[in-house]
Amino acid sequence: MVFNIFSRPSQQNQPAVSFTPLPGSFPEDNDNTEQPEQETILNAGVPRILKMCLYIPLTLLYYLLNILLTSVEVFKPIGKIFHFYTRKDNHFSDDLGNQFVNVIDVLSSSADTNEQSGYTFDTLYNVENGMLSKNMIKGGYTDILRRCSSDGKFAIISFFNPILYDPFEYVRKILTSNEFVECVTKYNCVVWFCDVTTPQGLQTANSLKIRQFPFLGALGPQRNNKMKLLARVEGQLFDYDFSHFEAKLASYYSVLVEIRRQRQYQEMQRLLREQQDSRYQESLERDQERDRVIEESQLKKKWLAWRKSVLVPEPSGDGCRVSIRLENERIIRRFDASLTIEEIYAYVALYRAGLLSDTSSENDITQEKPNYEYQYDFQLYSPVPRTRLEPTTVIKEERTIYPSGTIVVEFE
Amino acid sequence: MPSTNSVGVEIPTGLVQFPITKILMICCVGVALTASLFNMKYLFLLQYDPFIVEYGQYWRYFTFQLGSLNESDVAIMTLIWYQFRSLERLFGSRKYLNIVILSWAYTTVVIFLISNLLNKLLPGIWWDQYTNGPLPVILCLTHFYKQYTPRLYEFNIIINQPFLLHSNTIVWKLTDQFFIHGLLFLAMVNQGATGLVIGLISWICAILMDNGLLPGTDSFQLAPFKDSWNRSSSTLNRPSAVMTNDMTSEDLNEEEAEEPQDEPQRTLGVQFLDTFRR
Amino acid sequence: VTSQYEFIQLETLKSQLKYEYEVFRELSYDQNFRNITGLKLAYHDSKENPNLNATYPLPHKDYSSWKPNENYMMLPQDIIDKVQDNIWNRKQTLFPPNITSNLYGKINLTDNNKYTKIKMPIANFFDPPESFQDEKPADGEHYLAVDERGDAGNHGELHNVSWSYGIVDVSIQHLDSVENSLSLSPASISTGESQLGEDDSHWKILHLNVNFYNREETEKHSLSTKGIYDIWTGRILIMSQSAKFHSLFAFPHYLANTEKEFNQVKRLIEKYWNATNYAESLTMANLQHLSDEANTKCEYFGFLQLEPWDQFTPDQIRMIDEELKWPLGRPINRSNLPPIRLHNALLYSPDCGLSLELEDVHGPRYELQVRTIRIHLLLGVLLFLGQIYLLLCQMNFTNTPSSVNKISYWCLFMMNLVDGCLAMLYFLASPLLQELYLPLCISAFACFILASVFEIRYMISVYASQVNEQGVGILTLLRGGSEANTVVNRVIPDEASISSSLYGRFFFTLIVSIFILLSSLIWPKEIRTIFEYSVLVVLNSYWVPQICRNAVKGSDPRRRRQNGYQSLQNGDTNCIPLLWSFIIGTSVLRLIPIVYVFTYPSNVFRHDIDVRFAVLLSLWMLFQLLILYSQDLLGSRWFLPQHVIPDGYHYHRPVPQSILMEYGSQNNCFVCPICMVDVPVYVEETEETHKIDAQSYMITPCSHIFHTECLENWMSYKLQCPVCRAPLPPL
Amino acid sequence: MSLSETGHGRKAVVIRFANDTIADLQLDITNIDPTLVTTSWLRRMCRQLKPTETRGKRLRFIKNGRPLNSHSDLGIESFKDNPNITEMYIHGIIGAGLTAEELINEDNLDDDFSNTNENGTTQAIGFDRLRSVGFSEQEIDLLRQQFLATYGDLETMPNQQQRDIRQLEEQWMETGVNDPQGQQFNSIGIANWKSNMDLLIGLSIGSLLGVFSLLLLKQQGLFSQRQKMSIVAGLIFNIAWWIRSF
Repeated sequence: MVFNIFSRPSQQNQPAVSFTPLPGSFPEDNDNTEQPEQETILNAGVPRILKMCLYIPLTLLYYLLNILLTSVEVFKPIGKIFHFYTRKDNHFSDDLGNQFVNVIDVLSSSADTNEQSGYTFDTLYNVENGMLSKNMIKGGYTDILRRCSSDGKFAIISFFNPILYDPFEYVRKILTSNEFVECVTKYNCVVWFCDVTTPQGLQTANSLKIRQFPFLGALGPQRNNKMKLLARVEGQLFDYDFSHFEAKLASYYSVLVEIRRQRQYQEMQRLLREQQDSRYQESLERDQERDRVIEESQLKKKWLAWRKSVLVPEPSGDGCRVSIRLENERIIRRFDASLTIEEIYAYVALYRAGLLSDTSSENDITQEKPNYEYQYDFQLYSPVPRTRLEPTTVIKEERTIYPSGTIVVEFE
Repeated sequence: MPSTNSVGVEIPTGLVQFPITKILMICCVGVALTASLFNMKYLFLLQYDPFIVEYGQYWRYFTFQLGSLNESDVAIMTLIWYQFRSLERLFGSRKYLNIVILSWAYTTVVIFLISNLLNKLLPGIWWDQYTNGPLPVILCLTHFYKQYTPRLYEFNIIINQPFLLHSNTIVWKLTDQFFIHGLLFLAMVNQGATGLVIGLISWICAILMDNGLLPGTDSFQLAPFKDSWNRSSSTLNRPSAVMTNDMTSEDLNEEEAEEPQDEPQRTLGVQFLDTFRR
Repeated sequence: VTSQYEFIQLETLKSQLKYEYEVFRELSYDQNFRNITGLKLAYHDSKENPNLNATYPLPHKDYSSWKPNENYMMLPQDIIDKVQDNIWNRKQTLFPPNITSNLYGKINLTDNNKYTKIKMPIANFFDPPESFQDEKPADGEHYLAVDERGDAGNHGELHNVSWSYGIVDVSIQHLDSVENSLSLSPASISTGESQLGEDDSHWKILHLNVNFYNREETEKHSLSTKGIYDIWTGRILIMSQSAKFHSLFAFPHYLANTEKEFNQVKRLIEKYWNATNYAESLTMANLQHLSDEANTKCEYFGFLQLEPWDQFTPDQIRMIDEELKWPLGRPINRSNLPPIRLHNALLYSPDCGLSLELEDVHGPRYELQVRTIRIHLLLGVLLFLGQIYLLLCQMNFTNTPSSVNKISYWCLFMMNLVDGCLAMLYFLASPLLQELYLPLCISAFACFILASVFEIRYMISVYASQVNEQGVGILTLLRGGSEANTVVNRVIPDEASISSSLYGRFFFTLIVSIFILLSSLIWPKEIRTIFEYSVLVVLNSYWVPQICRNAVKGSDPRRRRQNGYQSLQNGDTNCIPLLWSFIIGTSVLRLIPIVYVFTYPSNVFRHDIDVRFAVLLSLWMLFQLLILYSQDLLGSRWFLPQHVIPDGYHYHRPVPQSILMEYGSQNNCFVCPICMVDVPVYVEETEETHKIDAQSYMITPCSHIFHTECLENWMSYKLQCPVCRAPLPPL
Repeated sequence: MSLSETGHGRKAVVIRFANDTIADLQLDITNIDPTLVTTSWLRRMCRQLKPTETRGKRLRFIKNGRPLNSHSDLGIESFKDNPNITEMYIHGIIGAGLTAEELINEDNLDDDFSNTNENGTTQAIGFDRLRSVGFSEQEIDLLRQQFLATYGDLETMPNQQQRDIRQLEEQWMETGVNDPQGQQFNSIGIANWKSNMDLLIGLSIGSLLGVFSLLLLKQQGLFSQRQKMSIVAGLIFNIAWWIRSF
């Protein structure tokens, strides 16, 4: 059985050798035929030995690996028992928005107030009515970065780690302190919280190379619209006063202002360009409109001419006799009952265009139908029971005007 | 994305600000080395038959986790301790130390009770062999690791054409923590069947600890570690005139590594000799 | 076997041994030896006729019975009685089965030629071929002439012990477990324990090396023998083996008291014979060895009696043995295990008529001895680590060229030599003791790092900073160095070439000193002790070159340094460059091992005690420290008479007119290149410059002028002229 | 033409220009009231006496490493009443071209430039100060790398708390005459504590752990470059020992 496994691949390439040449293919010139013969004799000996001595260990290895794999496959179900870790993960899959809200709820549950300022976390950061709620953005880390780099704002990130001895230390000491609130309002920073035990939290912590929790970091946009970590406070606080953090922000503020100016400048440039574009666009449309109208009117004329040539002359006898009331005059005409009401529409249109009378264009023989679908700019109604006359219905079926009736032309 | 360009998915390398991990790694290697130097490796040996039954050396229960006997164990354990620095980051150094000591205490007591119960009450079964080395403590911590570090990404390994199985492909679903799982599995298998049994026991121990049945994860604060020992440089009140983004030494290493060599690139051999000459 | 002659030699030896083995197999308890070389004559026979040749069969000898008296044994009757009565004990008490150990004790000669010497012939086929042609070795045998035996001392030990009191050291190894290192039959006993020690609890085969020599070690006798150890009664019988005395077959008779014991020992010998394939596996080396032993040494009987270990129960003893052999932590208390002690022992030489008595021979069990050596080694490693730490602190303290310049190169060189030798010794010793392989490795590694990595690096920097100094050494100092030192500015070799030259020099001196050291072990005792003492004194006076260096460099007394001229001599560039912690730490660390070896009685190296020398050495070290301290206190040249101190190069001297002209500066001021401020100079010829004090400026050998502070500051960085980079002589 | 020829007691401020094609400018201030001698006065005198070289170009002055601005004190009084110094040297730098109106308020240009980095942003320290003197960006980086290469690993001395590199640069630039521990900067590589400790740690790990240290080397960030080299050396020692024990 082993041989056939190995021989299978080798068989595949065997037929190629004894492959009967296609008709009309170039006859193999005889020189490369001898040459392979010599080769086969030469290489028959060496690789055969090589094949033989390599053959056995490789097969053994192959078997071993296979047995190993199948054994692991057998034990796979045992892995299931660890699933209760993954169970915990599924409910994290919901979107980053309400992960943010979960963190806010957990943090506000701490309910310990800062001594000096008297704020509690909830009063400040409650999603609906917190003082700083407008500074907060519900979303993931990437949204924060995108928003801040575009608006040129500082982003203050705080990592919450539930399993520390005192997880709410930063809430008590910094987040609800006066200086912090002032700083946020003064620099109009975006504030964002994140829980480390969530996948996104862990990934962000790793990318910011955080080595201790809890963590408070300030990110500022750079010229190449990336965000740079300006200041960081990590691990337990001893006698830390927030002014250092603020000093770093202040020192970077000039750059921030400059970046904002640059952003506004870019924004302005963009707006300018947009306006130019839009103006250019309008002018473009206008003259497109114009030549479209011109073109359309010619088309119309051609169509009407065509339509006139196709117009069915007034039947002598039994047709349907119709009186058409225009704004200030009445026309009485007979129409062949078997035609559609569209014939009446065409007639009225031609009449209004005054083409009916002139017969000059009679002689252009076959006017092919311009591929233009004419829109009648008026509607035909029958007054007594007021119904709209559909061009597509056949005159015969329209009870209100067959065998005779009156039609009112109404312009939209 | 922030300017620290490397989208570091794994946690920061190096042992800066990870004192407990550093101490544990050094002890893991150092204890094994000094034991073999002093030819006292037998201190960490625990076998029920000769020692506990005849000589009653119960102190062995306390020492069998402190050092590991064979060298491959030392290697694996050191690597695992290094991988567990993310736990230290999560718990904070002091709590991490307390958790390690607590789990060592609990696993020792549990193994002590189970082994004595088994051997005394059921004379038939004779649980003689125990693992040596910090395997129980590590597996205890694995539970905390798996509980509190989420999986960042998953990937599948598809192996096809196994001739024994009728289905033509095997699919392995691995997460970004596969390296640690591999190491842990290796550590357990390295000790044979008892490794698996004791591993399971200590894992269950951890689960009990985590959800409070075995008290102490939060309240146990005996370990002598003061937080100010591992105070991160960012909370120091340095004069504000200091530059904007303080560089921890770890970044320095990286900076140093990428720093462009302005003098002509010294060949490796010259560099090697220079470490001694200059 | 290289030639036909040797082949025949070997064959005859094998056939002779096989024949004697056959004879031995027929022997029973009550039969006398028949035709076994060396056992043909009993003591009584030679007593009657001292120069009776050992032939078989002796006409009136009774070969059919055997009694333990001098008619049958080769021992005189009083020796036999002494052995039976007060050396060997009869009653069965507890003895340790495993007695591998090294015992040391005293030995004294009871009587020299009171007994008649039994004549023992050496077969002729042992003699090497005279010429190339003869194919066959001669047969028959010859006797060593009596006088030849008497004064044969000059070319071997075959003579009576000429001293009466001496030292003996006995190293006991068990043959069953240990690979048989006896040169006789190299075949290792692969059959393992069970086969040989079959009734393991009663008889064991030992291999002993007994060396006894007088205190002055002028005359040394060594004996490497087989022995059988009766575990029940603690008796050990050892007999030397050589071409003229095949003692292997005599064990059962001389050891057994009863028929049963005789058969047990006989069976043991047969088992040993078959296990080692005794006859077949002989080689020319064994043959050569046997003939040398026969020609140069006396044959010895040894009757040793162990002291019982009766404070232990049998299974305790077994547990102790197992624990010592394979430590698993069983609860034995290693510290109060009794040492192996020979209650009393007697050596008797039948063919030289000698008898010696051993007293107070004892030694720790081998494993315990290894344990103490291990602990000593690891303490040694601690000392090395301490030394490394101190050196690093010192290196860190003197990290500027000027302070490194003050360190004396030779002081480091001597320290480095000692450490290097120790590293090499550890390196060579590591394969000797298998159990101690790891500690020896670690200590060799620590030593190697200390010596060849850190000390050499420091010496490189010292050498580099001192390389441009002309020979302003201690010699010029003593010769009253007044001659003008010419300015020779050689090119300053860069550090790489310095380091390679230093490494080369380091390894060369190391190899030479190791060679001398190892060869010194073989010298006779008193030369060796003299050599040892002198080397120790020299190598422990490593502070002397530093003292000379301080003297040469010259430094101001501490008092003046602290309060006085602080502004002038900025910083502490001018005090003793060595850290005091380094000085005291190194001295103490290097004295501890020497004092230990010289004072601790049972030290590991079995070095004899000489407290006087230890005290002398430490006093000498203290003396050096005092001088160093005095130099620090009173300035480094207080002990030199005034005129001797070379004034070195005078920086503050009047400026010759020529330089002034050359630089053409008006009103004789120069611009000091360092601080760009004018430097008024003192010129003899122009009067108005006379009031300018010469101390305020300095002129360099390359005739550049600077402010004093500026140049001194610069020189604390680099001893080169800032303008033309010519080397500057130190202050 | 040092001042001393024109007789005793004369005091002069010599302005030495960066490019040596321009001769030193000698300003005799013996009888000028010290308070008058300010940077702007110096600049005006330069413009008058050296019109060709300085027309329309930015003029800046440095006194022992510190850029001068309108209100920096030149230490004229102490210079005047110190008998044995007759000349005070100031380095003048002729910078890039200036537009007319900038020329007028050049003095406060100095001020806002130098003081901007005084009050607003943190006072630039270390090599950044050179930026105010007109060093280009890459020159400063090059200087910093060079400084890092030579003294970079000085900062983790055993007794010093981890100081950052710019403090060191500041101190290095200050080390003129008065730095007592001036020795710190010209340390010999060999004697440096950190490099020795790296060597010791690396060698011991390499030789004690042998092949396992290779595994440790694989973990990034664990060892610095020098430690890695010494680990390899330790490994070679270990392998040599193993071969010898055959």
